[in-house]
Amino acid sequence: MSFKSFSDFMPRQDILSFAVLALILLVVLPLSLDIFRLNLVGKYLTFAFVAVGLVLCWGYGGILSLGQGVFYGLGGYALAMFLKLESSDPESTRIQSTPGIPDFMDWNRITELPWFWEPFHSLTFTVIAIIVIPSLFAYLIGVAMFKRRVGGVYFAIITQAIAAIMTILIIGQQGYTGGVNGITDLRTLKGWDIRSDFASYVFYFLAVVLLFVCLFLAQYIRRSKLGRLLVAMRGQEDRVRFSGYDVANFKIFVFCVGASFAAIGGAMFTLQEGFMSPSFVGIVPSIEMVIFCAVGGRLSLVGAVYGALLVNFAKTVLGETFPELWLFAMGLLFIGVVMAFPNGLAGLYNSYVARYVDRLLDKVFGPQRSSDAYRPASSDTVPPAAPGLRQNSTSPTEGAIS
Amino acid sequence: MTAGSNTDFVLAVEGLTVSFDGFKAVNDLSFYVDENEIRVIIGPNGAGKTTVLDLICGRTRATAGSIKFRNQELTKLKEHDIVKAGVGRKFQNPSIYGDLTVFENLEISYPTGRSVFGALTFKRTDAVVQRIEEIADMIFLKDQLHTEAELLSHGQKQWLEIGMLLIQDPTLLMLDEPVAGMSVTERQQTAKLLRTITKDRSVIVIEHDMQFVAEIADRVTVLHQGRILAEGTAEKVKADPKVVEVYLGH
Amino acid sequence: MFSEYSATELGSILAMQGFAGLILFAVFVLMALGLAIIFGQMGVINMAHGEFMILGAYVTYLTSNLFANHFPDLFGSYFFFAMAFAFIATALLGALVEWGMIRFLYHRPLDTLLATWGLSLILQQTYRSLFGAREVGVVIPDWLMGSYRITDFIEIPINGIFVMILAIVVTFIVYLLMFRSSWGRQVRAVVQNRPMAGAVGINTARVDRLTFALGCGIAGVAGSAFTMIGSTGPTSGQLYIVDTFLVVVFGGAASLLGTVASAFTISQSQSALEFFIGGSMAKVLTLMFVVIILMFRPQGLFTLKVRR
Amino acid sequence: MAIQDKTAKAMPAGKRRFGGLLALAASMMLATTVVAKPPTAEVNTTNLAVTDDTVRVGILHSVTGTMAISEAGSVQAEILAIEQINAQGGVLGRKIEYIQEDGASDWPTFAERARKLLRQDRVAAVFGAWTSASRKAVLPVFEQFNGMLYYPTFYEGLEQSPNVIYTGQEATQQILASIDWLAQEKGAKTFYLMGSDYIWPRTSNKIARIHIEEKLGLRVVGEDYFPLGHTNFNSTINRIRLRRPDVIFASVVGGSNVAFYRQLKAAGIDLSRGDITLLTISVTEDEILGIGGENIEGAYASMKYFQSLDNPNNEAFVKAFKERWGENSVIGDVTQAAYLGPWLWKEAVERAGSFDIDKVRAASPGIELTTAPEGYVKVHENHHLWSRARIGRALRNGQFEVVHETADLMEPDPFPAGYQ
Repeated sequence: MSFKSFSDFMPRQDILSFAVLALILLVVLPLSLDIFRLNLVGKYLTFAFVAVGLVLCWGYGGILSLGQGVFYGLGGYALAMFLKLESSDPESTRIQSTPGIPDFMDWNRITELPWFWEPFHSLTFTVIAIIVIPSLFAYLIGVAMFKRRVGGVYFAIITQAIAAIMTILIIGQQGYTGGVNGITDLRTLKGWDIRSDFASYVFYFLAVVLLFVCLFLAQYIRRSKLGRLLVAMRGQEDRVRFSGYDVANFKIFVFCVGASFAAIGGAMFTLQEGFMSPSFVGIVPSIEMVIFCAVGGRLSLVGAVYGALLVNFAKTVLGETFPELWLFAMGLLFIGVVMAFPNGLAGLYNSYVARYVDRLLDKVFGPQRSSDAYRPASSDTVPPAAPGLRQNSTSPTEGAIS
Repeated sequence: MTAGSNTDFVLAVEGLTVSFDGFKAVNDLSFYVDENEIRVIIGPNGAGKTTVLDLICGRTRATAGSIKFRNQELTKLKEHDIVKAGVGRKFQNPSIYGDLTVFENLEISYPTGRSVFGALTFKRTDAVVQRIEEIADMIFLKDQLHTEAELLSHGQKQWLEIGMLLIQDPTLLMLDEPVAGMSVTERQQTAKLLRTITKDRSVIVIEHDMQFVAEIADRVTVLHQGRILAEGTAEKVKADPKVVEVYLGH
Repeated sequence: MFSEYSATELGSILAMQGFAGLILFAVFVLMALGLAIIFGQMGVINMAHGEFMILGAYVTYLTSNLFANHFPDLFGSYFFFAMAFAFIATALLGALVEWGMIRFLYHRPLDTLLATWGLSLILQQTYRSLFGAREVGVVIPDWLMGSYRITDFIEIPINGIFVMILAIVVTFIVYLLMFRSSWGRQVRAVVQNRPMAGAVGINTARVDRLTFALGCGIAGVAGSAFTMIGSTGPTSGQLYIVDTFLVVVFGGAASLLGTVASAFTISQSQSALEFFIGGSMAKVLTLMFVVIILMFRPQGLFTLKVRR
Repeated sequence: MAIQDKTAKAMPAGKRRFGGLLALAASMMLATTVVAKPPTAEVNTTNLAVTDDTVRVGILHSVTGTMAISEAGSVQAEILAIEQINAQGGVLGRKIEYIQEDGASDWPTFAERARKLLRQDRVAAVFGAWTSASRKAVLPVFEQFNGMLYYPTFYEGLEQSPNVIYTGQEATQQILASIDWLAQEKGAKTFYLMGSDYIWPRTSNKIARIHIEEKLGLRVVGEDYFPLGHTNFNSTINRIRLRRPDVIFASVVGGSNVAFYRQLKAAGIDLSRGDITLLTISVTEDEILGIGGENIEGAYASMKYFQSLDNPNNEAFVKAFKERWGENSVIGDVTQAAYLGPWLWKEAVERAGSFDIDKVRAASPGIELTTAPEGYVKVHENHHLWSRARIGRALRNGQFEVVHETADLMEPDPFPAGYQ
């Protein structure tokens, strides 16, 4: 443990916000929603994983990835491959020309399971692959880009191109990937029906628990020296470099962390919905994932979860009642969080609510004691100006190298 | 590329050249810095002063020539390895972390936990806190430790950046215009600060203010169009007619 | 694979294929020029660039209806009016967007990216509400849809020639504006040193607005021309955006010449690959090629090494 | 939570005019059903949304997003059919209420909305899904909650779910007859296959290739795929020029269609002059609106329905459709297939005497529809429709002229032996 005291790791406001979130996700929602609605919330939560990862990458690290869908997809596909193999046993696929392989392969005249599918017979391998493959891919991209100091806008555009490439590949190589339909019709996990109401409850709580694991990991990173280094790098990358740090390594690290969070989210989606499809991998879903993070507040972990929940909830509600308005709403949201509320919900909370809560906490528990004497006590406190405002890349060419 | 010779100097720059699209910003430059020497580099705008510092700390890569720091070739090292070897550099515009407090600024510069894993497991021990307070005292910022660095005055930011270098205890300290934009009192305080910190280490300073230069320099190097125009004590350089012509004369 | 064809056939195919590459090149140049101005000169990432193009296409559609109904005699030449209207309409919208949004976001390129993405969603839905979800069929005058038969085998599409000439003309005008006019000098001055430009009396706000409007206007002209070769629907613009950005970034953002050179490289390789390995894999390989090159030369292929 | 309930009751009286045949049939039906209205407890034992007066169904298509263009016609056709059925007295004496959900061109959203329709709204049937991907996404939901889906689009086959009635053609129905026709009538020897890069074109071309090479002993001289949304076809057109096929067999979809036909014409390959024979399985009257009739004139399309079909059923249907949705509406193959959905469901419910899904399913095979605009159709054991295959030649005005029609109904064969 690298903190002197628990309050260094979690200041009082953070404990409060984590606790409130836990209360909402573990008690309030399960008690007040039917399984259909709860299942929807579970689906929204899978995007919260991505958003939390983006808080680290973008909010703290200043790395805006427009390709998080790729990692979400990789995680989701890894699990979907395992589940598909389980449901493609020779018995239930006996009408195929080649029994025992997934149905879409059979349609594409593939007569043998491709080598890269083989390991996905093992659940252990799959669980490891869900984390490792996306992280490895992120590592490769990270090394290639950050070691060469590709950053800012260029990184965003290149990740976007990677998302485009992945989509075309998945759709084009349908014999190996299921194509545009994705990998569908997943029914059981180790013989256990994943579509029952009971399974839905289990997966919902599993998603919440995993989300909290990710939140705590992210909180640890945020509150560690690495978190402060990221903030430092965002404004003065050269200063950090000339203080003896290999800046690229830190960027690669958070990018990998963000990727693995996204992958866990994708895997949880597969588990809850019973399919995975390339429609999560492309450019549009990837950029939508950024908005979840931006709405919550790009510097707030808990905010990201609320952002993902609220935007998706709004999408469902507006989609049901005024489908035509949804795009307008989404468009305004993008413009709004950039121009009017750069720190999202968390920013609003910090400006208007936090101090009252702090005062209340002071009254109830007495003033906060902490060894962290050099940092204001409140949680995701952000400087008055938006973080983006101080980014000092003045011309695109300079931005490329920053 | 010249191999460069082994010497007793802290820093030996030999045949250093860098060209940007044919324009030689630094042209076949050689100079040597002694242990505990304070070397001031002066020269008109565009003479290549900042580029020399950029080359030494690895921000710009040399086209030809060698830079040896305690006989270790720097031209091939990565920036962070040059820092770890013991070279610290302050930028022309104060470059500090505005979103962090003075304490955190200094803490980040504290020379442990520089790897990813190290940064994750870095612990704010009493020794760290003590060292930070010590440095803060030296750079006149002891009462500002809680303050976010963005809120400091321009002069205080310059000091903070110097403090961030001091905490690393570098063997060679390079300062790019450390008193630019400072008030007279700040300037005096800075001169005092420089005198304390230059004990036990070599320093290269880029400066325009000749009075300040005369006050601190052991030796002065005058650059003009990427070449050395003159070198020697402040008095000698001031008296050199070539220098007067290109630089001081205006 | 060529053994079964005669030498003349192969020669003709080579010529045709070269021409196909040139058409794609012209298309890329038209797509990317506006963006290169906005991104290269102003540092703004305009994700709504495709939607500006589609606005140009819709204006063309409206113009064609107008001429068909009211000036049927002039229908053959409506396309020129349409391009002018398209330029005016998109440039006006561009100026409006700059005034209402972009000017608050200079020096925050990532934020312009998100905000303009939002704008693109709003524009898409607006088009859908106004023109319907369906693609509209823009009727092209007959003289633009034919082809010149040179030999039995070589036929040159007239709309391809039209697009190419248009690309040359637009590039030339942009070149004159940026490098041979006092306005262009102002733009470049603002790019290089904004406070100084302001200090010597250049109205930087006005220069910004005009630059953005010009970039959007060129998008409008491009969109107008593309009604001859592509579809015009609310979401058609999104198809172009990644390609366009890659062309600009690959060329090196600050250089117009780089944009043209990169459009040439990408179009020729994509066109040739398409011929040999088919559309889908050609696209993947071209994108990968560009991404990999960009990793090695993040500043773009055609920019000079500069001191940072 | 607000639900978009557009009940047919709210429909203005002026809209309730239909063609002669249907109106006649309606009044007769009305008379019979009012008399014999079975009690709710009897016709609904599985807790579906059925009351004494109403029965609730769902319509699930994309209203927004890229697919909204294509799916709009299906929504209109389904609503029209439901309104006509209600005007005749409904199903088992109950008026149909429909809940329309938006799949937003996004497969996961389709799954989410399907779940809502089945679990929350407890609808007795769903008419919807358009792309294969959206059908694949909702299929597990329908199987899990035992719903009934009427799927209108011609598709690649390879599927046969107890919970789906496929009212469009499966691949062999669309492909085999058309290739036979090309070989016989057009004397085609060589074929160039091209399509957008996803499962339906690839599967269709696979079947086409097997039929061409193995059954007919002819040659395929090229096969080409393009990413969805691809707009540059000049290189392919050059390839086609070089290979000189007798027939281009095309399954390009969406915006790419527009680009393809425009560039083909601009390159001097004029279909109306008969420079080359092009047969498409992806262009209906709907798509021609975007492509422009002048650009595709002379191309052949293999479908089971064209708006120009000359029979009394179709005359009444087209008239009713235009009255309801405007004089400018066009009706493509899928729109007609979507129109069949509610009618087939009504017939099955009445035959079963119950809304229960299991009973409706059991009653479905063998259902005949003599009033279908495309003519007579019949539900096969495998839940697909027996129907005629037709070939139309595209005209400048955006309509097709039917040039060929199979003499017999073609048997649907979603898992064609020898074609896999």
